[in-house]
Amino acid sequence: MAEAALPLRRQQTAEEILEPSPLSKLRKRIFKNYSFLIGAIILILILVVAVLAPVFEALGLIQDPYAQDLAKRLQNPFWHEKKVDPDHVFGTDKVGRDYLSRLVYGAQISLLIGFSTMIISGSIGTVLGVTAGYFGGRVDMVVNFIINTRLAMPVFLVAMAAVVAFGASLWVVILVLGLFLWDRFAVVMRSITMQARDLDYVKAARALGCSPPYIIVREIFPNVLSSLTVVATVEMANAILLEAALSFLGFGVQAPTPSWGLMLNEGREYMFFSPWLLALPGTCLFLLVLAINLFGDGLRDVTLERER
Amino acid sequence: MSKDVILDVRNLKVDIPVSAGMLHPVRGISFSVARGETLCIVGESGCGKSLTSLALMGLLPKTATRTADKLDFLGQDIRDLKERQMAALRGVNMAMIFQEPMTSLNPAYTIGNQLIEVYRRHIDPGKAEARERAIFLLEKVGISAAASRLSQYPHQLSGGLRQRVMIAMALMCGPDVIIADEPTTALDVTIQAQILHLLADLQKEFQMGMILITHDLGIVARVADKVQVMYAGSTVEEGPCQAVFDSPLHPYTSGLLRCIPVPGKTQRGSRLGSVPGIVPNLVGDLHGCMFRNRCDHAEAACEALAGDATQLSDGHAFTCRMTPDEAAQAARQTAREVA
Amino acid sequence: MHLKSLVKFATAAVMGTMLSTTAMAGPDDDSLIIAWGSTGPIEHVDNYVNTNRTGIWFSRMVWDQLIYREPKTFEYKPLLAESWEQLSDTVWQFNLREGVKFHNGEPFDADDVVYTLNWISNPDNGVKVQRNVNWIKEARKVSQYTVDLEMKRPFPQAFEFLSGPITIYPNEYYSEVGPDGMHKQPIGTGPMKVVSIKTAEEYVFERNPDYNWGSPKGEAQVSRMVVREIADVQTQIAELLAGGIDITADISADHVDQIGGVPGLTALQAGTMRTGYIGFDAANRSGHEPVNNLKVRQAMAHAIDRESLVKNLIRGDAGVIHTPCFPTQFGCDVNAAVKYDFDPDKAKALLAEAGYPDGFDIEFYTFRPADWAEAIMGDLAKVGIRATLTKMPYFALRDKQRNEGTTPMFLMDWGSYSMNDMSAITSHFFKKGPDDFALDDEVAAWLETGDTSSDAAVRKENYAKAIAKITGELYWLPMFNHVRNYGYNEQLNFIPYQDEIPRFWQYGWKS
Amino acid sequence: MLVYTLKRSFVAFLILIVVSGLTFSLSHLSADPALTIGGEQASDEDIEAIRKFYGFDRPIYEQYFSWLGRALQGDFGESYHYKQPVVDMISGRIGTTMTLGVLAILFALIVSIPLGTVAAMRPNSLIDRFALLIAVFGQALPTFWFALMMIIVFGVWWRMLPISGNTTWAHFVMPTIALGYYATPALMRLTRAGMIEVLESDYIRTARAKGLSPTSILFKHALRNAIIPVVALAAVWFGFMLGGSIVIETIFNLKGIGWLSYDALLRSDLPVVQAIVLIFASFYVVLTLLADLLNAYLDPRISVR
Repeated sequence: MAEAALPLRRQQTAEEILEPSPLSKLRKRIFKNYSFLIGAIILILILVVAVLAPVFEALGLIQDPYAQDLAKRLQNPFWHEKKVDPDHVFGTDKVGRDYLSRLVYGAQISLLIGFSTMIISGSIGTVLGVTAGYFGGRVDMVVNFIINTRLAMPVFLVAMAAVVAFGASLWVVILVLGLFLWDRFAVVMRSITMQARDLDYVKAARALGCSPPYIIVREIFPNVLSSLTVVATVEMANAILLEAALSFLGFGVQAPTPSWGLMLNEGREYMFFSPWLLALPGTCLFLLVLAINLFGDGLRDVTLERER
Repeated sequence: MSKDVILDVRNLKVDIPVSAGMLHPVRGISFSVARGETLCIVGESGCGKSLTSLALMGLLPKTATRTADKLDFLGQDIRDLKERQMAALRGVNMAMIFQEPMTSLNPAYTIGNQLIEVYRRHIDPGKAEARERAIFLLEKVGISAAASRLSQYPHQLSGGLRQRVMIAMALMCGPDVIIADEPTTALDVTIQAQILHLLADLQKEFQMGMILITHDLGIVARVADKVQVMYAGSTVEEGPCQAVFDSPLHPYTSGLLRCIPVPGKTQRGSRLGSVPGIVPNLVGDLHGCMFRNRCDHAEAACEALAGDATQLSDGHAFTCRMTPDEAAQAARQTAREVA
Repeated sequence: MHLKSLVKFATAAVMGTMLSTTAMAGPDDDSLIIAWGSTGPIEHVDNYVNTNRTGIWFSRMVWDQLIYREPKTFEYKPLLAESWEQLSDTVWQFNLREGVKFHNGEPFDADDVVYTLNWISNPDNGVKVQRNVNWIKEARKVSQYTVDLEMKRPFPQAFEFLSGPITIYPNEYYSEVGPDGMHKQPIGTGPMKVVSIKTAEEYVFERNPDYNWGSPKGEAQVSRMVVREIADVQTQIAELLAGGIDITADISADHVDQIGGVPGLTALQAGTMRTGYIGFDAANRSGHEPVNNLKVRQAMAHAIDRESLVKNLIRGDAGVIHTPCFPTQFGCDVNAAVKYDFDPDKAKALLAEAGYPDGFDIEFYTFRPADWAEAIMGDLAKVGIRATLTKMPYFALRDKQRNEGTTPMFLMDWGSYSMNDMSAITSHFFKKGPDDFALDDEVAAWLETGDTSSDAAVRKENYAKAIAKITGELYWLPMFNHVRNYGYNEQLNFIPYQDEIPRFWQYGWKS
Repeated sequence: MLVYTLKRSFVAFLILIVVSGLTFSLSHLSADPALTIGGEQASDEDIEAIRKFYGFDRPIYEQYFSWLGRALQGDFGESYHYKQPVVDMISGRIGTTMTLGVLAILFALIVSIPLGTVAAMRPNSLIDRFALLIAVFGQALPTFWFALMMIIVFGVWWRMLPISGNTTWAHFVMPTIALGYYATPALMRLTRAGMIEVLESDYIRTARAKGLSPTSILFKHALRNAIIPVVALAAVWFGFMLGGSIVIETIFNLKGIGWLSYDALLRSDLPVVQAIVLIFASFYVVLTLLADLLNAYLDPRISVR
């Protein structure tokens, strides 16, 4: 009726003309987001270094991180005013292993721990959260209880106890952290799934009688993916820091694995006299976690529209 | 000016920088309000009504800039007042009622607290007098058991009651002008009329000037002394209520009035928005009539329209390329189509 | 004005709380501040409840024994007992010193000795380390200053215990307050009196002015002493560098050079009788096939460069040890031991002979600093043995060994409770006790004979047989003796001892 | 409100039961406590006797329930290593940890609330960026590393602050900063986000329309509402911090229960570890409960739900 009464002569509005394509909009947002850019660049650099470590070794740029030489222990790094060994740019550790090589391979370990933990905890948390959010009611109550129980456990202490119980090794640490750090995944996934459940097309799918797994995977999961990624970065950073703290107290990865946390533990013995042994792995750890955090922060800003 | 003019605004503009350029949501509005007079501003969402009211109160967002040729309140130029000086006017001399009663009250404090604090700030720091005034006004706005309501929290009240509280709050210091920005939009249809009538009655009783921004054309017809029709940040038609309603001249006005409630035929509370098409973007350099993309009578000349209003005898004015006669002709056509 | 005085007051209050420490480091106030505690705090300072090494250090300051063992020559000298004679195979008579007083004024006499010896030898009283006291049958008062001590059987190591873990308590006080009272306010005859105890945090001592009867332990050199339990070695070093403490005995060999280079501080390494060893699961409880093979164990013994380890990591006056005991200990005959020199080629040959030309994987356990183990693993890797390290806390590792036995190879050590008799180490590990993982009947029998004979020659002969078999079968690969590293204010007169027991009261300030 | 409180308390209690059950089974997997109790000299018969005496030969759930029964009466057993009642050991040490925890959370709040508020009032300003920088750095800085750096600079180089122990308040300065800084980013971000939201809210606009003074708007109307979730988060963080105090107490030689748990783990001293886990869990549970109740008090809307 209205259209017949007032035939529409529609021009494109200025807004429509000015509106850029979604892709270029995303690109613009990425490049305006410095934290995302900086984070991504550092992260990619560390990733490349970690992945290419064996190649670097083969090319002779770095050395075997396990090769020790007791006669050449605790060599000074290149900036030191005293005697410097040209073979070891960043000096050597307390059994004479090349510090640079260990730092480079340490990136592998930290990333491995971060990724593996994130995958384990992400799977647990997502399954719990999505189940709770989708089914609600009793299921939600039970999952909520599990989440609260987990939050009530002092992670660090229980992780230490678990490491004592099962013996310390890389995979025990990963498993323990993975089994503990799923809470944030579950909480976030639960609330997002709840919101997504009430979206019209999800309701429609339910009305059509689609099975819950189908709906969850096909209709809900795409909705939660961006939040999932953001939580994943936070938890990855968290896992790396926790591993470092565990290794620092001697309840983490075992020697001679070149883990930055363990290197901090070992380097600590020399913190007053050879501070670089502490400063170098500390800086690496700091940069990696910083990069992951910046990346995650930026990712949130880029994918989820800022409210302001 | 013979009448006791409280607020006199000439060529008010608001600009807001956004990522795409400069947004011009209010582009040269002029009006005046006298004591005991009600000015109704009507228009679609996004036409700049709310920003106009915020601009008057000095409550624009930080990024927005306000300019005007004249902005006199109680004979005083308030264009360059400092925030502190504006704060001294707000609440006492000019009060405002907002669109969302559900969220406009602080959830953390009792309504008594929120009513009294404005009186204590501006008039008298004593508690007892403020409390008395609050009870008096709550009763005035039709809230029963006013004294006991004072200790209630906003969440314990219904939307209608909250808006009555907001009205009472606006009246606490006996303002000279009250600005009501779509005070009923968020409320139940049945309550909307009550609240508007209440406002109109109080305005008469306290002899305030009132600027009422509303969608409810029925209530406009009943309470307004003057009507201002806004489109895309500027006035397209203004004049005494009677004149505008009886003989709308701008195609947009007649579009709006197309669905004016005819007693017995149209339901009270009919919304606008049945004018097809969308409001244009107000970013960047704008020229010509902004309504041209939705106007049945649009021509090439519309693009070059300067924007000067065509004045008629009784203060009735409209802004269009058409002459008053052409416009009246077009309006009658629109009215027939509806019928 | 008001505000000004308020600020003044606040500043004074803050400065007051900040500066109100009990003693200052450095020589100025005739006090000594000591940090120890890297192996955990003394939760109970009663000498018969404590098992911690620092508890031994504590006990030497507060209490005295009947006999004094000269720390350099290991000679026995009079302390609370002025003289002694053996009445029979199992009875010793002691003549006690007169005029000695406990810290609470209680005079020392035979009643105290009899009470202490009978109290500790009664198993119901729950002395923690029963081995220290379970050889005592009875003590009898002969006169006010004469005591007879009867042993359950001839016990040649008796004086090691009487000059070590067995300290004499005041009978009246102890029977009244018991171990918990002794913990709250320790009372002894020793050179230092306890002023206050904050468990696991701080102990404050003052000089015992009555300690002037010519004790070979010497009088206290400072009027006041504070011991701070600091678990973390790096925190101890930070305090040393910041002037918060005067001496620490917990630092590592590397710190010795470093601290030695700091103006005002000095550091020193003192060898101890703590003996490090690599234990192998020769009894095959772990099911690790290669390590059960003697040739493999020999290969490992030849593969590890102990000299380099000692020179680069342990340093000081530490040395390679070839015996399952410390050479100064009674019976510890170095000539009886089978020695393995560093010879990687021979190691490889032995491995090939044993059927592992390409080496094998093995789990390696330790509770000591990982760098020692890592150095060992580096050597093993050079002959193809791939070891993975698991570092565990001491008690956790010991439990794992005793309980599960799943430790094919482990680097551990033993301090012999500072006793200069090889029964304190070899017999502990090879006499079918809970920590015997070799389970060799022959060795156990020799050690039993050696432990119980009162004939020195018989003891030596049997101990030598045990040493030969243990090293020949490589149940243990003895490694090196540990070094204790001290860092301290260079103004301090510090005297190191080989038995891992610093005599803190003997350290005074250079004038 | 009462029903709500009761319901929440019951759930909290249930959580503690589950947490303690999990810890109990976990710690009993780790080592044979009989060996720990027996000490170095114990013979096989001794061990067997100890096993019988302590009931280690019974199924683990039976052991758990008897432990739980005693724990509910405040008896956490005796330390295997130190042979003292666990309750005594903990009560002697918990003061230090509480002092540290309270100081640290206060430090975090004192830093994060003003900073977050100022950042929210001037978004994208220099101070906002500075606050963000602090947050991003704080999140990436390993606590223990930060603590060590402070020791080097303020303890050893400048000798401004005491390094270890808990004798005076000055001893708590570095541990407080090290531990508190850890919570600052989260609290500050939340303050900032909450404050931005509140400052854009309708009731703040109302308050401005009423001509209230900026101070009254900021402190009476904005901060109170923005701070509600911050208080809740601070309570949760306080619980986390007690757990995080393990590293800090070890580094600064504060002999609190964080250090005690570390020491007990090194000795497989299970009763101590269990009791401390339960105490940390209780703190978390009680604090979240209190935070919810406090929220309900500060935000009158909540109790209605």
